[in-house]
Amino acid sequence: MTRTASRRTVLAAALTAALSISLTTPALAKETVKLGFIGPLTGGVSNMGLGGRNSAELAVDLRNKDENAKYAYELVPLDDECKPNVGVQVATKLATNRDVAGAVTHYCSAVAMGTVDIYHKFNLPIIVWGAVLPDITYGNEYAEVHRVNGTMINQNEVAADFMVAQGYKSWAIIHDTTDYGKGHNTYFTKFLTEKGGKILGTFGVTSDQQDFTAELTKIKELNPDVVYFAGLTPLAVRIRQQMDKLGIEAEFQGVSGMKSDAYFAGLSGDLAEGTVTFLEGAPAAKLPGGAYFMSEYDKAGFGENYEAYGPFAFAAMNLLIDAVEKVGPDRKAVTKYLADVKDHESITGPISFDDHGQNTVALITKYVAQDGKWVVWEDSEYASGKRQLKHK
Amino acid sequence: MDIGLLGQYLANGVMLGTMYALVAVGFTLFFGVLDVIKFSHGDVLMIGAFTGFTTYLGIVAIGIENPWVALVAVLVVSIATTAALGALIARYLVLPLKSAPPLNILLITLMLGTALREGVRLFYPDGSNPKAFPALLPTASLELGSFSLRADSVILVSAGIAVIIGLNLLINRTRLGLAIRAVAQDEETAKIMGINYTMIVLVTFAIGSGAAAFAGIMNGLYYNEVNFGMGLLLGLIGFSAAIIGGLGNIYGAILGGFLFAGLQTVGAVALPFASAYKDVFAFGVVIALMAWKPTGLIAERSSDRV
Amino acid sequence: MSEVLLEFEGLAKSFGGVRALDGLDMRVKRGEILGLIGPNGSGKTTSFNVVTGIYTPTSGRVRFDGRDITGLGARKVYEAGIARTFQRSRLCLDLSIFDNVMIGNHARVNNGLWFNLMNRRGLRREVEDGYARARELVAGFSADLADRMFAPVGALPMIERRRIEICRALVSAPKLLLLDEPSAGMTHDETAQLMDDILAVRDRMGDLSIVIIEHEMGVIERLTDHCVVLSYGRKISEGSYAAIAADPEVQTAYLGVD
Amino acid sequence: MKDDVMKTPIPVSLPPLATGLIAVAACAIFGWLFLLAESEVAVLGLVLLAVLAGWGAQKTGLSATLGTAMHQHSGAMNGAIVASLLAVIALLGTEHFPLLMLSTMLLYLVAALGLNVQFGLTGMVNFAGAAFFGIGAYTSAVLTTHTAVPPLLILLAGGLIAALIGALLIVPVVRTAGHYSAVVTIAFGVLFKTFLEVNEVLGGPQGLMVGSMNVFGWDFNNGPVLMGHEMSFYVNYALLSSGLAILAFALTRRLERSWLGLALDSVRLDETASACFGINVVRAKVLAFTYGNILAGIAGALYGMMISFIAPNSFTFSDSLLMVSIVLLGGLGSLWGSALAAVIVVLVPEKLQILQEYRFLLFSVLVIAMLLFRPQGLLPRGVRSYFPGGRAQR
Repeated sequence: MTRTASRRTVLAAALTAALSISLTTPALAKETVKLGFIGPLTGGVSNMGLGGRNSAELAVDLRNKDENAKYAYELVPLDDECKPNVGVQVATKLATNRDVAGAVTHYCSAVAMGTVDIYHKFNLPIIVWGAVLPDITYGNEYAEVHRVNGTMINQNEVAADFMVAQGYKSWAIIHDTTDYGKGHNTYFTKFLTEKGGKILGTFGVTSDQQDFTAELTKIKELNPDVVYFAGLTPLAVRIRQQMDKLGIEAEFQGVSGMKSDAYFAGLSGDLAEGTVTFLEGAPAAKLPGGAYFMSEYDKAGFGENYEAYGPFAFAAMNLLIDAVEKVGPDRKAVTKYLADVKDHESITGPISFDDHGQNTVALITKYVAQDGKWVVWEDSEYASGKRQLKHK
Repeated sequence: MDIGLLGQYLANGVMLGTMYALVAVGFTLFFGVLDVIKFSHGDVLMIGAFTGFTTYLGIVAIGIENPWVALVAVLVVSIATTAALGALIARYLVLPLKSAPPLNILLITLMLGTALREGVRLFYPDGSNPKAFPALLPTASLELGSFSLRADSVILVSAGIAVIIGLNLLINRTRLGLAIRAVAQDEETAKIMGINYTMIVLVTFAIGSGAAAFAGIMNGLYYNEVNFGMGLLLGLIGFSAAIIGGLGNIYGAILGGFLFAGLQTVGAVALPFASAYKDVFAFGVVIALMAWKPTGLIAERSSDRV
Repeated sequence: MSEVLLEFEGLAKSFGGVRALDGLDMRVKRGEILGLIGPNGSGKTTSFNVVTGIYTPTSGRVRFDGRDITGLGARKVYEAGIARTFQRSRLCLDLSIFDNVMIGNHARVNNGLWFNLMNRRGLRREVEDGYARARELVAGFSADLADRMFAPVGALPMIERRRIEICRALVSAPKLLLLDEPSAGMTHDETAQLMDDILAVRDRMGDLSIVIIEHEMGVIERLTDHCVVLSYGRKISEGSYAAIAADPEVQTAYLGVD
Repeated sequence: MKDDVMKTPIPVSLPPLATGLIAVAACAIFGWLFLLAESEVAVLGLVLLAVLAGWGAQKTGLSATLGTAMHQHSGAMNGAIVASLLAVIALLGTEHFPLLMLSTMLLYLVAALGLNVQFGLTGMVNFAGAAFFGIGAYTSAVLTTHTAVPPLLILLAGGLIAALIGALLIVPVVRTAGHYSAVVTIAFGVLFKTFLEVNEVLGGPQGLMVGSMNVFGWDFNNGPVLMGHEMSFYVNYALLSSGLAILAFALTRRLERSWLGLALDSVRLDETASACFGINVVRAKVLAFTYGNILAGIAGALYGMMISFIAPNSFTFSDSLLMVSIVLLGGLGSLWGSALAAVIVVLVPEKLQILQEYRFLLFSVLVIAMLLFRPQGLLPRGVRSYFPGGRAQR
């Protein structure tokens, strides 16, 4: 019996710990409104999901501290494991919970593709905070579905333009075989060929691969100007590291999924230096709200970084709360409110939804790794000519 | 393709093969003494790598700069800790389930693997992101045309092979090895001969896990990066390698490890279709091999007494 | 009908470099009990395994009941009418006495998919028939066992397990029964009881032929009509128990002195 | 399932049938409450109640009485179980999410029953359960979008295609044993998922839409109307999944309790001896492997329609592991065990959502604990019998 008892204590302790993170004390006398958050909280891309969850939570906490807020907000965070079937489960759970007025959902595109029908069916207004596949907003006519971040189309168009302008001629592409990596590959290839860039080889890798020496040796043989990588930070770190092992001198270019401080933490020496990447939205640090977000995030003492898409989750949650403040916790009204959002100020730049709920302010920011930080290209020593990107 | 590149592929393959073989040897050892598959092996390797990484941070924090001192400390602490972990797993999760269906041990160690992985992800500071493992070995490199061979790679491969040879000698040439083989051969007889059965099992698990820690450190030193999920695939591949080679046989593990590395390299480079199919190719060949040689390339001596 | 039921002709089997059987010639006559003896490793069990199709011989032939059964495979050999027991009891310990016996009767029941899944009535009838048959057989050995047909075998003492093993081999009414060291793991008294059982079975089952491997010379002396002595995979002597017991070559082989 | 009785002391004098019926009703109420439980207090309370009830049932001999009831009155007991399943569905009525979970559980049970025949009865390890489940789901995705095949036939097609693709593995699977065949199926599982991801024809990593179930013009994605109330559309799926689960359960039970089942058991326990007694080992293995894959494929096909969107990520090695853990936690070869374990393996992680990122850690620790405390499974399989209430009692 004592063993069972101690197990129960552990369980209770774990529960309490989790609760103290997730629940906030609602102010007295205000009506409580529940808002959902869905993202990958466990598994391989959980760093992104946790960063988003924390940011959404921060938005809720900050509003709850605001005495002028009409409602007390409660976050309902759910884990989709980046799996469509689990996503459908939790989306159903959220959408059928009548107390939930709206939600900020999904980092993984395949999951979002599977759940949009459910949101539509149960009239739950949602704002996508991270998934980048165009079809999530453009593949349907659902009024409930919105997205604050840009699609991978915008990002890759800018990326292709920019890199060609830097004078590069030939590319080798490595992408992971998830929807994210494959989608980026498709669009980048399209835009790059249109702009006259040459692709010497394309390599698909699995998202948990450790060793890339075979692919990279082949790339060494192809001798491109740039190695383009479409995937997330952990793979980016391994690939950059192994490029150096094999003595590949090409420039390293990536996508939004690797714009994380973990890229620097994972790379020794100055290997990260000069890597170029692109991210939708305005650089948070340069907007007044962005600086506020960052300092509040630090103050809140989360265990994890907010990562590339945290600011979007924060912006989306704020927008959702604004909607509820304005029209009340009514799903239909919130959906209607969101349909008319134009030039809404946020920490990622202004938000304007088109008739598919897609944020049309397709602001893409270019970043370059400089001295262990991601620096907005225009502010960097690379743009000013003090440093040079790698040219063979 | 020029000779230099061919050499490069070969060098990559040897490196990869050595790592796989080290993991596979662990599986073979456990299977040898207990007829069990300890599936958490890959995650134990990850724990080894993270222990090594933490030790390094500690060493730097107390102001020791010499990379060789750091390397020795990293190896000693990591191998010792992981060996202890291996023995604990054997004592509390594997031995108690000896009389249960063998699949239970497989499941319990798989679940333990998940728990270890999730534990590191959640409780190691910023554990869900990759960590930069220090380059503690000299990085001078030899360039021959398009072939580049780095000193650290050479050292790592040699060390890895030395460990495998050492393990082989330990099993075949020492009293301890004799006891391990006796237990592997026949538990009852070994007990009658006065061998401390439990002790031998624990020691074997400690040795195998220590080897995994070594492979983890090797992995870290080679890729200069460690992450909480690194053990998952390595474990799966190490297990497959041990099986294709033939369980309960160190040479089988080595053969399987190098074969798997070869398949992946060939799959990524030489196949007429997209390189993304390389795992499909490698695992397809595994299935075909098993159909051809159902008990592995170097078959286990049949213990099926009729 | 020929008088010879089973015949080995130059039977050889090697494992790696070891020749477990080295050109063995041997005959079993219809209705006799033949004792197969020899020191450990002389190839006795190997010859059983070759006959029953577990091993394919390296060379040589096995003829049974006028048919060449070399390399036929275990299942076909069984269907031809040879059943056996194992040196280490190989019953399914989790299963009941009834199940274990019925495993031996497997070739005679309806194994059709449709019959087993859909024709419950037919299956019930077969189970009842099988039960009657198995029970009768077991009752011939022990009335007590026959009352516990659905008890798991794992709970029974060794002698009972041996009896069930023999029942499993006999339920299909084979022409030839191969017994591999039936006395192993039993006390003297138990062995004696089992011998009585075997003799009684033989009386009941008419022309059943038996080959028995045994170390207990008392058993061999009491049961067998004829003996064959093996050493290093070859036949070194043959004849009645009295004759081989007196053979100096047999003594040498057993004592291991020249 | 039969262990989770409410803790109310039941007079010993009650006959087994009455006790059994009360227990079934109690389980149904418990299941209904657990499906609806949302707050952490309720979930924790119910879990504790279940553990206590299970423990109490063991101590007081209640579980033995229940075993007797299942044996002697199997008709009545099975009827009661089916009736209470339907009652739970009716009670849930408009509750979409609990119905979705219930249907998921039932479909996982169908797949687990197939796996149970493979390694519970025959001893053939299959670590690609999710792959065969996925083959069924992909079959239904392709057939619902590109053809006019009636959806009920698509379920069968899912099973058949799974069996056909499984047939590619038959040679290595039949020839190998134990850990060696584990590798064959693990390799197949990894290969299957990677193939789906890199291959564009089947939607690649983004996955595919699946059409809904439709029986004679009755679209399952519209809720049925019962006495003027519109029910959740998941009621359709829950009913069909129940039907499928009951069918699969009955069929698997018949297989187990037949000469074929005896042959499978014998092959598991001693392959060589089986061959020596005329059992066709290859046939037994092919039968078990195919049977299991068909069940997994059919379950997957309906699951795909219910979820309406599938992607390779839903059919990974770790999903196969979930299925394996259902079989092991329940007890090898134990069909009721699989049912109980399906409830645990599907529902518990969902209920642990309140723990967010800690839920998998806790789940794996829970499974380890269960395996340590009940190494033979939660409801170990009893001695074989052929007919309910037959002679297998003693």
